[in-house]
Amino acid sequence: MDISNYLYLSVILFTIGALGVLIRRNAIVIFMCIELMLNASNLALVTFSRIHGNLDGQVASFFTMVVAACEVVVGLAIIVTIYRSRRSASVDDASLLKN
Amino acid sequence: MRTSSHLVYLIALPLFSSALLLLLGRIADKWGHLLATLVSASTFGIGVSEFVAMHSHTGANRAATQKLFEWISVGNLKVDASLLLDQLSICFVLLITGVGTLIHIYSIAYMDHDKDRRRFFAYLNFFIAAMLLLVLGDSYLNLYVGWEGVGLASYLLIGFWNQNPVYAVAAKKAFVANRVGDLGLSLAIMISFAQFGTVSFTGVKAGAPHASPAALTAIGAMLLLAAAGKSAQFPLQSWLGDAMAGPTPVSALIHAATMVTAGVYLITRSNFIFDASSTARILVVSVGVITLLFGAIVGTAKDDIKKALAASTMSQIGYMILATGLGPVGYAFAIMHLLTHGFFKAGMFLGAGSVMHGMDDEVNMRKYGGLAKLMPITAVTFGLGYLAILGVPPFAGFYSKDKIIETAFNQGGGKGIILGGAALLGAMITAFYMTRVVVLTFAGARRWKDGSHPHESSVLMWGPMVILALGSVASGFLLSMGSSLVNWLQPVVNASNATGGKELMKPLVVSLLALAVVILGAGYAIVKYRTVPEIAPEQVSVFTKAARKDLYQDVFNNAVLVKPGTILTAGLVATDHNVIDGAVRFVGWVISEVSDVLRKIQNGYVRSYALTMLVGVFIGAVILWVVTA
Amino acid sequence: MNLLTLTIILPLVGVLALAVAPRENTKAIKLIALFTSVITLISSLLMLTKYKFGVSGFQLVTSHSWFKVFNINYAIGIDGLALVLILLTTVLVPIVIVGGWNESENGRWSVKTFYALILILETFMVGEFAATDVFLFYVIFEAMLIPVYFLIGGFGRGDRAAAALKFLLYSLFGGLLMLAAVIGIFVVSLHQGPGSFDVTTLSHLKISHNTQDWLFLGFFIAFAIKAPLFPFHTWLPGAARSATPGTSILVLGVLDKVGTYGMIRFCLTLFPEASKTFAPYIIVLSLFSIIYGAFLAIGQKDLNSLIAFTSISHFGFIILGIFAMTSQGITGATLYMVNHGFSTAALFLVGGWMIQRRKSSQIADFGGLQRITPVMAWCFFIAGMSALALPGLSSFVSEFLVLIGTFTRYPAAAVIGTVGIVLAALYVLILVQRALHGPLQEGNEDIPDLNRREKFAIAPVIIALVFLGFYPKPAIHIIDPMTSQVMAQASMSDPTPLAGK
Amino acid sequence: MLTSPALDYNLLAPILIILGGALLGVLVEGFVGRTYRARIQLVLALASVAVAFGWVVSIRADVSQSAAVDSVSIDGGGLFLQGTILVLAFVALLFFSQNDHFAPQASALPGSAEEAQALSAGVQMTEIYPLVLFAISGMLLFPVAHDLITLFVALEVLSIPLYIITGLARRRRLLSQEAALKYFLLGAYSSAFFLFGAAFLYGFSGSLSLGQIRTAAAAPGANHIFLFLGVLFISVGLLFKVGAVPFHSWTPDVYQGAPTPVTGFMAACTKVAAFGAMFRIFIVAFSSIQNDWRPVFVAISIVTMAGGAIAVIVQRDVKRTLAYSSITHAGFLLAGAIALSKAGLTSMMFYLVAYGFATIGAFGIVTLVRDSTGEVSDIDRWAGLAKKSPGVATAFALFLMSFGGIPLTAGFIAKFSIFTAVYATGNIAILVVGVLSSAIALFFYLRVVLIMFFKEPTDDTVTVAVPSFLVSSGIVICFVATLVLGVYPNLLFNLANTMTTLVP
Repeated sequence: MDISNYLYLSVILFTIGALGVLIRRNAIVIFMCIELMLNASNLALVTFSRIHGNLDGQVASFFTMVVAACEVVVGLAIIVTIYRSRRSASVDDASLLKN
Repeated sequence: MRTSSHLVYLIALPLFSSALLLLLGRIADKWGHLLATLVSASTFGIGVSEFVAMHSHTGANRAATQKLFEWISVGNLKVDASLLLDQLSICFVLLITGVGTLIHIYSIAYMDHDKDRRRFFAYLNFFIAAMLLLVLGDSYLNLYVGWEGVGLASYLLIGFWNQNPVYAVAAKKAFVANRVGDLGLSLAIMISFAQFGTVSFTGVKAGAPHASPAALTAIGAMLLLAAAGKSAQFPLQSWLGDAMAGPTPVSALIHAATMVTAGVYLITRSNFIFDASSTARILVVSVGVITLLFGAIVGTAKDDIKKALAASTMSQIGYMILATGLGPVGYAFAIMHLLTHGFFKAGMFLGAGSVMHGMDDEVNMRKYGGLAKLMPITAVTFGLGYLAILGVPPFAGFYSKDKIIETAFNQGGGKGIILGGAALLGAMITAFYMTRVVVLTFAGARRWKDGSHPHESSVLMWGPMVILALGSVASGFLLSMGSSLVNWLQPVVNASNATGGKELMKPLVVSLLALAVVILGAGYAIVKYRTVPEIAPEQVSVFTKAARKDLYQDVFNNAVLVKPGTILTAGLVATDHNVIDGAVRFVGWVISEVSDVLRKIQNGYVRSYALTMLVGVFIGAVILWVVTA
Repeated sequence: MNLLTLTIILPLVGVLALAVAPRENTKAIKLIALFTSVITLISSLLMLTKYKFGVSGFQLVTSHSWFKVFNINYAIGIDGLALVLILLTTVLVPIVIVGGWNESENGRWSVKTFYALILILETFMVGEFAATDVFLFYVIFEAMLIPVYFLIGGFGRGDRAAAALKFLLYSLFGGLLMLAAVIGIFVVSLHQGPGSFDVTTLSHLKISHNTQDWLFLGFFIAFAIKAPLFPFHTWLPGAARSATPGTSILVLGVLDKVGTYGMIRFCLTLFPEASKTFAPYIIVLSLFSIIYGAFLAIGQKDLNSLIAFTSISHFGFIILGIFAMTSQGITGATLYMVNHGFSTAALFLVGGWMIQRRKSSQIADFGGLQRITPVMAWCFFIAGMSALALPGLSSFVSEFLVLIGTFTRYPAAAVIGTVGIVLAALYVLILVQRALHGPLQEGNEDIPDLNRREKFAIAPVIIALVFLGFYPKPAIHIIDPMTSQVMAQASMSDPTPLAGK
Repeated sequence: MLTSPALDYNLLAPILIILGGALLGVLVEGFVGRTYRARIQLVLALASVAVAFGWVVSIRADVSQSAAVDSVSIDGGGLFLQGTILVLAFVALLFFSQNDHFAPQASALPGSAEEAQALSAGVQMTEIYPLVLFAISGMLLFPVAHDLITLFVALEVLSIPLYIITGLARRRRLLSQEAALKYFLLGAYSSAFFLFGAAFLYGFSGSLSLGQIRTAAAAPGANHIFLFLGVLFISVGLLFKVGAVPFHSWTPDVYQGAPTPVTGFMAACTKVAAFGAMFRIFIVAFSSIQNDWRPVFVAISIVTMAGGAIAVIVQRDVKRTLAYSSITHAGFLLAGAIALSKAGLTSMMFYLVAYGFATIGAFGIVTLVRDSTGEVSDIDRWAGLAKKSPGVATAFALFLMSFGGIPLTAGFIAKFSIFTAVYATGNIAILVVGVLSSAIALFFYLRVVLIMFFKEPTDDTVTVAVPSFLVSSGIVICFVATLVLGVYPNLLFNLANTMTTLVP
């Protein structure tokens, strides 16, 4: 099977994520979309490392996972605080700061 | 050409004393007028001594110069503050200082009651200084300084009683009209500099032969414009009538004898320009003719004695301008008429002043009448001046005016006929309105209120009148005896190449003709004004109406200049605020509108922020693609 | 220390002295300020002893490295142009202080602040004219706006804040355009050797036509706004209405001269080709200024804005003379800068006193002053006469030089410009008639005449006007070498007389 | 036999010191009583920053590419930027010392009983200090990182702590939390782009090291689609951090919502780090294809300059105003950065310093202007501030002048040098737009000055809190720096000019 398909898949996943951020309202879901984009990048990295036959890409993907994990921690913390004070996780409700 | 070291005092003395009187203020009230008169007299003394000195020399050495200091020297423009006294300027020096002194004396009494007499005399001295600078400057630029100086003096003196708005306006009008003339003079100076690289009389004279006719005509026209402004010639004549707002001695000195004749001086001084450009000469004679008739006609309808005399001044100067336009031969006659006119017109103005003095400053001649008995001296002196202006032999006017008419005829051809005819016609009308003045004022029944007590003025006032009267009797004869003045001026106006033109008529014929028309005009006036209504009749001919309105000159000026000017000004003021400043404000408005749009885009929704980012990425991708592909 | 530097920093010393002076003792503060300005005047006069007359090029030069990477120096020096303008500045400042003795009283801030600002401004003004380093010039060009901004906004009348802001914005905008041009010419110099901001070095650069045009415009527009030239003038009337008389004198009398100064110093010498290219258009604009300014002056109801518009007309003459590019034109224009400084000073001083006495700046509120306050009226009249360039007063010489210098190259322009002298007569005489003549307006009965201090302030101005009118030679003698140098650098020469003998 | 990779701890020390300080801070949180905590944390933070700075100074001359096995490159430019970050961070930290900026208990509900209780107990969060230190460590790493993974890690290390402290404002907590949310979501979004770009660059070059990427990019006939996608996406992450249009939307909201001292800190320091990284990446990796990507960046810098300047006109909130002005400055800096010349780098570095001081100072002053409910950021209520406290008003005016680039302020020198560098590369368009947008922005700054100096104080007037010693010294430092660098730029500019070495 042609390895470039993995690239196509990663691009598709990234696009889905990028668009998902635009169309979903729930902060959690948006954040999941972002995670999806990160994983798409991971897929791309791994694929490329396969193509180039060196391990840099795979190492990088591990870094990414760790970083993603950190983001999850902080992100959820923030989202939860917002939820607690507003009783809503919709990002559209959080629009006091504008103009 | 010799150098003299005294010329400067002619200007410095009166200038200094006027500055002194102005700076000292009230302290000088006691003796201010005396100092001024003394200074004026002493300038006359200097003038006479210089005149004598000139006689002691011959040829080119008659003219004297004095370099004071280097005034302006930039690039090839070099103008020294230096004076030139030659045969032409000495005539004026004597006239200015002589008549000036007489009028100083006269004013001592005339302005006696005025608490600002000192200021008046300061102005008079200032005028003397400026006028002398005008005639003594050795370059057009020096002349220009005096030129504007006398304008200022005239402005100050016309507006001497400027608490009266009408007088203030009259002063302003005079200054502005003069400025239009000055515009002409300054342009003439610029053209000469561009042409000859110099603005001195000698330099321009030397260069004139090499210049293009067009340039010479341009210079001539501009000089004529200047002359018109200063000498109240058509089309800039309108200010002279209003200028009578000034105290009568001023009218006598500035607006009859001296300043208003500066135009004649300018043209005579620039004879080398006009000799070289026939077109310019045509313009000059046209202006002269138009004005001499214009003034005469206006004069026929004026009831204000001073305005009537002013109109006659305008007309007489018309004669002089006409003469200057008649080529080399004419200059001398122009100057001669200028001098005689200086005597008789000044004399008549002083007479008018003395009448007003006796009549509580009443100026309307219809309220005079039969004053001859009560003011004999005034009446006699005035009468002599009257005979002189009419040109009755052997009085002064006869010599000067007839010469001009004669020369006009001798131009030959249709031109000669027209000019000469116009001059004759002018003489007739002059006879008419002057007779009218005399009759209304001194003859006939008394028409003044019982309240006023006409009386002869003090010796301080009639003394000068007598002297001037003598001048108006004798000056003409003296000046023309052995055509002394002509020969005297010959080096300046080089009338040597003056062909008298082939005589159309014998001089005697011309004189008889002139005398005839004069008698005609005078006779008609005597008949017409046997009885005079105290109030000017309303139902009069259109002709008279026009004349009373100065032939609608002010109406015209208002319609053509003042009104549009006012509208234009208002329009520009609005433009400045709305259009020019408005443009700037508009830019500001646009920016703030855009800013407002941006503000709305910043809508607070995190998802739309993400969208803008994504859009940014796409646009970036597109640009990148366009550039690389 | 170099006398020039001394003259520049002396006012700052005065500022320090002010800083320690007690805030309440306004008399002491004023005296300190006056004393400082007089000392500055003296030191600027001492420069005359060191100055070599009849020599072109900069003198009393000093240069210290300031900003090494860009080869920027604190480089100063004076030639005729700079010298006369510096003298104008140092003469006017004491006059302003004496003349406006009390105008600092009812400001937003303390009297101390007022005089500190005035002295700082003096330093900047002298430094501006002395700067021979384009960057230094630019820096001062912008920096000197700040004290003026606070002088107008803090001590002015009426809608002072808005006026101050408008003034600042116009100038800063022009300044930014100039900054672009300054950078541009520096980069050009970088391409042709070690980069430099020294005006003499820059004047020897070879700059392509296209580049010249753009750089020229950058400088010119900045100066045109400053000058102010139609149509960049709309900031001026507001500023003149709001500023105190003293500030107006410094702004119109000196500050705006920076514009015309720059046109000669930078536009003509650095971009001769571009100057020739644009000269016709600029001359048209300057003619517009002359006529337009005069008409608007006629149309004004407010005394201060009337004076402002007369200045616009006069600046038109100055710029006309500069871009006629004849020796008479440039010398006349430079002389005009000085004379305009004095005549504007006279107008604003006396006008200010009239307004202060009458508590109104509406011309209609005056009238009949000639009778009750003869001295003040006379001073105002003389100022007006110098505004209409009456012969015998200094402005005549300069105006005549400008016109005759223009005529030899652009006759038509000179003719149109000459119309301006008639309009000048109109606006001055209408003003004089309404304000001084006629019957006494009610409300003016008890207006006092000038007191001794005021006479003392106005006297030197009038003396200068008269003296330079009769004997302009000293000034011309200083200016002329500069003119010939500029003409040489622009490779221009006077037209020869048409009718050769 | 295996050889462990050699690390040059001497060169990495600054970063490690800060990290160490952060970890100590965490321990302090755990083990020190509440009474002393705040003070100790502050001292600890300031101390570690100072020490780190000292270390940077000591190694200023060093140049190395193998400090950490080719993934960190120590050189003049990097060290200068690190020094800048540390100095600015130090000054910014001074403003943290006021104890009433941060929520007493981030977890407590706004307006809840426990919050009230915590407030009354005078509790305050001291975790911010370690968090700030962590952020600083990331910032120090960012401009010296030499491969994409290090870059990514550094980016996250500097971002994540900022997300948190953004949400810790003591007052208007809803706004603060919202700001945190927006910052976090958009930040994560942008870093996802960054990572994706990194992946493609890896795919293009087969390596994550900038050096390798350059060689690959310089090589003819390479598959440039990957390269360009990589460049574009990587740039998204960087442009987001510097707040360039159109990746700027978060800036106003976050700057307004975050606690003011934090805003000052991140406005100044983040830009330094991000621009440093950007310049390094582009000159080291992508300089060979600059003609391809420059148009994009010219466009971006133009819209950034103009957009920021225009948008600020109608703003009424001081903090938002400063946010927009920071956007405009990002545009100017970008113009300098993409000049890719020595002059460009020098002027950019000087600009960052000048801008940093002015920004921190300005936000510092915002912390002082208050009413009963806390800081007042509504400009119209600053009317007549000059009457109440001339000093503060003058300082703020000076900072605004510096933003506007009025001569004799550091901002002017910075702008001048940037423009010169840009013009030298022949890019007139940027110069013209730059000049015009400065003019527009100036209009606004001067209006603010006008309000402070020439408007009469209103009735709902504000008071100026008496600043503590640290705070006032912070303002003074910024004031002096802005003035001195403006009057005598040699001091810094010559240094910057000598420290423009960048190892390939």
